[in-house]
Amino acid sequence: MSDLWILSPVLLTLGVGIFLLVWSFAEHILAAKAFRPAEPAAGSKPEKEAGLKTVHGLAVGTLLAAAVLTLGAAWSGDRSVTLFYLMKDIPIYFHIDDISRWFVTVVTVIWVLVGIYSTVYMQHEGEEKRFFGFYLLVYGVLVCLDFSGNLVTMYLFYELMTLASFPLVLHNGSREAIMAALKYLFYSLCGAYMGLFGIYFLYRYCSSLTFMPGGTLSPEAVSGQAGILPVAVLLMLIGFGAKAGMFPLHAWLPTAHPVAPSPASAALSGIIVKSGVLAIIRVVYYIVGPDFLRGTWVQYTWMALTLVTVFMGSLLAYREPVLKKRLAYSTVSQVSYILFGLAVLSPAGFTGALLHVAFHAVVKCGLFLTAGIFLFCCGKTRVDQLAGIGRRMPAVLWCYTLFALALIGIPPTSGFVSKWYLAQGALHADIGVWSYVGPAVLLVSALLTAGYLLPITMKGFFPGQEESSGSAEDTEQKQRVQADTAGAAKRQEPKAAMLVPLLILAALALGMGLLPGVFTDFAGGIAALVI
Amino acid sequence: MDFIRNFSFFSIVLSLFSGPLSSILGRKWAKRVNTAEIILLGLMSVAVLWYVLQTGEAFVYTMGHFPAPWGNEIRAGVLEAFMAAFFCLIMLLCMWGGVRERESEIEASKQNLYYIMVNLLLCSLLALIYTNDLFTAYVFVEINTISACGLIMIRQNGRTIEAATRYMIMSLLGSGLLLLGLCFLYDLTGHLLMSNIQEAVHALVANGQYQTPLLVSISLMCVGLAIKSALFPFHTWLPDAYGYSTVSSAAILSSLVSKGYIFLLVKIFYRVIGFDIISSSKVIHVLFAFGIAGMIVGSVDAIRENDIRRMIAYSSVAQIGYIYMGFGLGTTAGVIASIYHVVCHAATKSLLFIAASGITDVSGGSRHFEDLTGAGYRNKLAGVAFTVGSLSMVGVPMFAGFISKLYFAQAAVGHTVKMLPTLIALAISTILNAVYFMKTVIRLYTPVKDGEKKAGYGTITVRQQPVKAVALILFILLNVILGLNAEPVIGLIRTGLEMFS
Amino acid sequence: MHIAIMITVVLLPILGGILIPMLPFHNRKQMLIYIEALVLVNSALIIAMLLDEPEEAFVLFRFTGDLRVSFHLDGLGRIFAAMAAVLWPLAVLYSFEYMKHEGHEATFFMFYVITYGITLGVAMADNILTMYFFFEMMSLVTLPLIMHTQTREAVLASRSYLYYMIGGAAFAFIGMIFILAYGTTSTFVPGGVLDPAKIGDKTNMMLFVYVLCFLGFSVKTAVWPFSSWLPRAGVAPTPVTALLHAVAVVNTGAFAAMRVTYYSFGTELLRGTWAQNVVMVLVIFTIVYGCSRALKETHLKRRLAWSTVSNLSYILFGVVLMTPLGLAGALCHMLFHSFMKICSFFCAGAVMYKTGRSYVHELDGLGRRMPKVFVIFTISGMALMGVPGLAGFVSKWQLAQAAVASENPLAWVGVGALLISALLTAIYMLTISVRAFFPGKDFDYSKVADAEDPNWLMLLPLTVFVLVIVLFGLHPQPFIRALQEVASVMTVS
Amino acid sequence: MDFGNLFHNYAEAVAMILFGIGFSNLLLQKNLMKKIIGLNIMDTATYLFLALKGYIDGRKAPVVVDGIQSMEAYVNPIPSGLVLTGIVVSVSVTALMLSLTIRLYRRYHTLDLDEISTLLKKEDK
Repeated sequence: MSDLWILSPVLLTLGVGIFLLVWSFAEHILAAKAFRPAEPAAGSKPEKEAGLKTVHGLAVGTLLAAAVLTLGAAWSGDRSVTLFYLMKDIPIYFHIDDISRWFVTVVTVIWVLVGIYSTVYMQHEGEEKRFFGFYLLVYGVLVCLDFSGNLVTMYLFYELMTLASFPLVLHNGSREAIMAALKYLFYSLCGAYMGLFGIYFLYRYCSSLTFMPGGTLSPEAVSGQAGILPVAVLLMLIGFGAKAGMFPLHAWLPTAHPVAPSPASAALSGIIVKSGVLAIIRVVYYIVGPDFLRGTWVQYTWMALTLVTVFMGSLLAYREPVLKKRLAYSTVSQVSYILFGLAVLSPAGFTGALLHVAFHAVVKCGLFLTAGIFLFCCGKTRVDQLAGIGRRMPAVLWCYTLFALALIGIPPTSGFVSKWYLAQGALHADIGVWSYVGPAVLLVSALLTAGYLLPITMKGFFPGQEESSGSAEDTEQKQRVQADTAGAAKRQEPKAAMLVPLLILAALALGMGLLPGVFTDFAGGIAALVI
Repeated sequence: MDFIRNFSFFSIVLSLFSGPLSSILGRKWAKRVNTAEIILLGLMSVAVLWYVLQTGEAFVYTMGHFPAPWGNEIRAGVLEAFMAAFFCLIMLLCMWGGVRERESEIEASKQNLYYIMVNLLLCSLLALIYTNDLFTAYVFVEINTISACGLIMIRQNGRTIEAATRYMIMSLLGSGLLLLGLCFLYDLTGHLLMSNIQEAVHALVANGQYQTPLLVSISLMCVGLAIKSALFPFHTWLPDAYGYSTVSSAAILSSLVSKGYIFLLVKIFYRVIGFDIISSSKVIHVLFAFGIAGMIVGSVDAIRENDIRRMIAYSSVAQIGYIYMGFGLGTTAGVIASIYHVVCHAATKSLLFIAASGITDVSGGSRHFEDLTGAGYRNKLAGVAFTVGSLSMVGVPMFAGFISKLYFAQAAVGHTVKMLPTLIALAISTILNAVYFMKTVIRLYTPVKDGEKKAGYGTITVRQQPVKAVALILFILLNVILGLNAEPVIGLIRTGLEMFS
Repeated sequence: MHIAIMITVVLLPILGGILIPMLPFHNRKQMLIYIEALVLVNSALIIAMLLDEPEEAFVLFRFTGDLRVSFHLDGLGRIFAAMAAVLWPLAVLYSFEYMKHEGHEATFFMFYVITYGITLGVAMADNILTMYFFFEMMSLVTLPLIMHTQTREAVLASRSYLYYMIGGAAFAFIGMIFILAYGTTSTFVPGGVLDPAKIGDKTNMMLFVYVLCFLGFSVKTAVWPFSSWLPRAGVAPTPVTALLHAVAVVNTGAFAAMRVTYYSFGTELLRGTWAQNVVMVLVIFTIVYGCSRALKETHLKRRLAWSTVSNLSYILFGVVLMTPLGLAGALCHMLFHSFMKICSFFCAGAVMYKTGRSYVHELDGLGRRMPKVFVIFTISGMALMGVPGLAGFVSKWQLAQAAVASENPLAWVGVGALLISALLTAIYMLTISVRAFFPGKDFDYSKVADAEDPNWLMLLPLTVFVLVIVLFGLHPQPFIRALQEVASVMTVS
Repeated sequence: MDFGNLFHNYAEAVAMILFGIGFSNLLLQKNLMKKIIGLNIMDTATYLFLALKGYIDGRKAPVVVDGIQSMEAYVNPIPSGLVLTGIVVSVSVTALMLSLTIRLYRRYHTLDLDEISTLLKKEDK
């Protein structure tokens, strides 16, 4: 119990988050009491600067503090806490192992940076108290999720995460935002329940639900149940895959991201989707055990699904005009890279997957932040509006380009490393024909990635004449494009609070690619442990 | 104490002669005499019951001291005495419950005629119950019919006369068959006294003679009595007869007259033929089938009906169906259930009729369903009474109907083939009963909007009609007692049946 | 303590209730105080009785022969009685506020309190006849409560309610008869009372009768195809819908189903037979059916009613698993669901009472004005959909574990049904909360300016319920252990 | 069955046939008068049957004339008694029926029962 302090960041963030929420509510009530029915929409509009400052201060301060505590907790050795028993032999149990460290670090870094970024960004979204309130809540929940030491605990926070994060999606309160949020919610819940179905069965056929490298499936219990158990596992994979945007439950991603505020979508596709990955890792490698799946139809189905997703995602992204939607689709395909890596059940694949978790988090988060900046500074959402943006904010666009390269996986950026490992894993695993199909698909999708990311850079820097003439846009559109290119002459970089996180992320994306050794070793260590 | 032996005979004679007596009396006195007489008969029957229970065996009273097989006999056992007492009680309550209607609906000049009819009826009922001689039974069956017919038609309007005619025709058919049947029996056995007939019949069966004629005569008698007690499909006359005659007539007819015939049938089963022969013959299957059909059809008709009196009348078709189904089971348990149902139906149905009259009084005299809205608030006691009656008919625990349902079901379970049909039929008819009775009850307690207040929506308090109130309350108590503590009654019936054979 | 206390707790509310319209109260306050006192005293008596645990049975009176109305408190009954004892005082408290604008309070509270006694009668019934007796009584005394508003709609609803109830009872009656005929005794014995010698080769018939009987009793539990009465009965005042049609009446049905399955027919006879499959298929179908209807329903209370339909079938699902674990799960869900559903119903009632809005699409933005109510509503909703840490998750866990352990493929399908219905539950509950809290960017708050949180009379019960829900969710161990003890009685036979 | 036997008891056969005629008339005839006639035929048939049963060939009616006391001289008296009673009953019943018929005829000027009921239906409207 002495290790109870590792939950302090959680308590901190949850406390502050709830405080902020209550504050915003109280304001609403007061507003209602104050001017009824004269002033409609009596919320959010009259925000005082001072109030805002305190909110930002509070939020960022909390985040930093929590981050310090979390990392401290994470990197101070394997600690474990048993809160209380939810049911007989099912405790709420936290245990920090390498996977936890890996994920929680990623989460923390991204979360802090995005938090700082959103202090500026959220000004034109309003309702900042509510936003930061939920933002902090989600952070707390995520930390718990990463720390959780058994399946039920993980499921608990998995669902809480869904519930806490969907207000972020519907933040701007527009109808389509709400609809998208509900879609996100119900897809995730559907996935969660499929997972739960599996958990019910695993609870019966596993010696315990506590995470063990290599799995806890008890053979004697399984023996009779060759029939139902694989089905249950596959359901779990698809279910948790929903969060990770894996086909067939991927459809929420492209809907939810564009309507959410950019920081939210950054967090979503940077981190939240990764929690799906985490869940799958935990289930496959720590409960069921790779040996149970290896060579079964479950593995092949899973692999097929991931590859389908990879290809389909990048294809859709390629055809998508709206930038954030395009990025969302690319998330779909990229996360399935990770899942593919997991699906081959080979150490190299696992390593690649873990690496890609971190890299993709950084990169995709960066991309969304840039998209956010485009939206924030010059209200541009569609790709074809971005022509000539490079004149205006070159730094941003350079970062964007860097991220793009990383995502495509061009050396020496980080993406290359992970994809290399993924391909390696696929080629050396004995998964029959898949070991060639897989890498091929990855390659194709990489090309597509290049196809849908780089044009923005090109047009951003060289809004050639072919842009204004070539594209089959209506004249009004053309005029706007020219106006942009004209107006783009004067540079106006965004505020530091937005730029700095971006730069840091870019640095990470590049740095991790330049000296991947430490990461690969760490990930490889885990891989060796579980397989 | 042996002079109690005479009571049964006295009671018949007394009721027979109080008829002419009340014809010379004035209206008021006739009523009082009638009441006093019924009470007296009741007490005598109770005394007989007590006596028989004391001695523990039935006694035979030979009229004019001619020994069998020539003389005419009266036989009183537990069951007879109990039935007599019970019929007297019901009769009394029915008379009380219908006082006002009688005086309003019947011309003053005809009123002590009414009392004559009632006396005759009671006399014939008692005779049917007590007599040990088949032909006497037949004679009193006819008297019963005539007086019942009088009760129907005494309220002068087209409906009643037509109903009376139909009733007459049907029951004449019935009694014709009955007569023929017992002629056959007499022909076969050469006896008219039940006990002797039984010996003879047993002898016949023992050496296997005359099986077909025996069967014919049995079926003739069964069918005859079935027709007279309005078993489906011979019930066409019943709704009009019960629906349009004055209340106490309706109550008496539904709860006593048909029951008299049924009791006679029971006696024929046990005393004349012998139940083992009956239960081995095919006749009871027919009775069973028609009984079940009656249960269903009667209820369905009742649902389709929207005149409350006729609805209740149809429901008695269903109840008669119950009774015959019980006979049809061909087990003593079934017969016990049927007899109990005779009792409980007598108690309930007359309650319903009287309550219904109380309800129609406060609904502008209309018996039409829509006009009864909210009547439960206007005439509280009648509303409560009707509710109790309905619940009892539906077979809700704590009321009489539940017990008989219980016994029917238990009797059915003892039977291998007829078990499921019976139970399913019970369940379905329960639902149907619920449909029409509860529909009415809910209607009674649906408050009427001021907009749709109809003419004649008065209110009646208990004080305004003390007699009727007393009758209703007693009926309610009777139902609850029968429902909560049926053990003694069942015990009487059981011992009575044992005494029969 | 003398065992007569058992009859006391049954009769006290009935008689006290009948007195309500007769006593000469000077003002409303006195009446309310009398009622609350009555209910509290009774609950206190019940608690005392539960602690005292009287062993022997108390015979009230005999119908005929060995058919007697008698009470005996065993584990199952203890749970049910305890539940009633906790819920009633709170519900009454809530109704004090709610019934202000309904009128006819004396009559209302009379029947409301009488039902309390009847419920206990069912809980403590010692034999099937007694249970049937109170089962029917229950249908009758709740009828006026449904009719209370006395609109045409209410009358029709009460009519169909009655038809369903009596029809169900009629078929349950058949089962009862068979128990009497083929059982060694009519009293409830764990593991059943059927006498194999008597049954002989009539097994199939017994199974048929079991199906009839089960369905008959389950009519009160609104199992498909007998479910339509429950939403229609939603016209009753909310305290009725909440306490009776989410808890007392419907749980009576579930309770009766448990009794006949585990204590009368016995699971040995039934497990693995076609009868079990038939009822299980029906139940599983109902689980999904109820949720989908709830999804379609736009009237708030009716939506909750449909969700009740499906949740009750969770209980029945546990029952028809016919394993001790299943029974434990069923009991668990019976207990937890009662709190969750009464909580959400009371929230709905509070909304209707305060704003007069009863349709889902009218609730936009109310969350901002009635935050307490809607936060509680959301929590109960999340509990219903089974978010871990709240009551619903635990009971579903129990049920699913029982189903998985029963090694019966149909039961596995059932687990799937549970989760599908959980998803649907999420959809139809959370959409309400989302509407209430996030009505949309340009929502005109002046439309809901009049709304505000209700007073303590309503909030106190809500708070208690939500606390209980959380308690059940976070620390269910003691309860579950108790329930499993009760259920484990089955294994001995 | 051997018809010789039937022929031997031709009288009973006749009685039965009569009974059938009467019964069907009472049941099926529309006209009330014919119904009543049917009733009488039916009853009479029964009495005939009874009388036949009581009759013993070559014996006298059980009336004491010129002092023969032995029972063998007389036919069985009981059936005759029954017949007498029966006749009384049937007479009274017939009287009642007739009176009913008269009432109905006065009201509705028809003897057809079905017509009467249709008229009654009209009355209610």
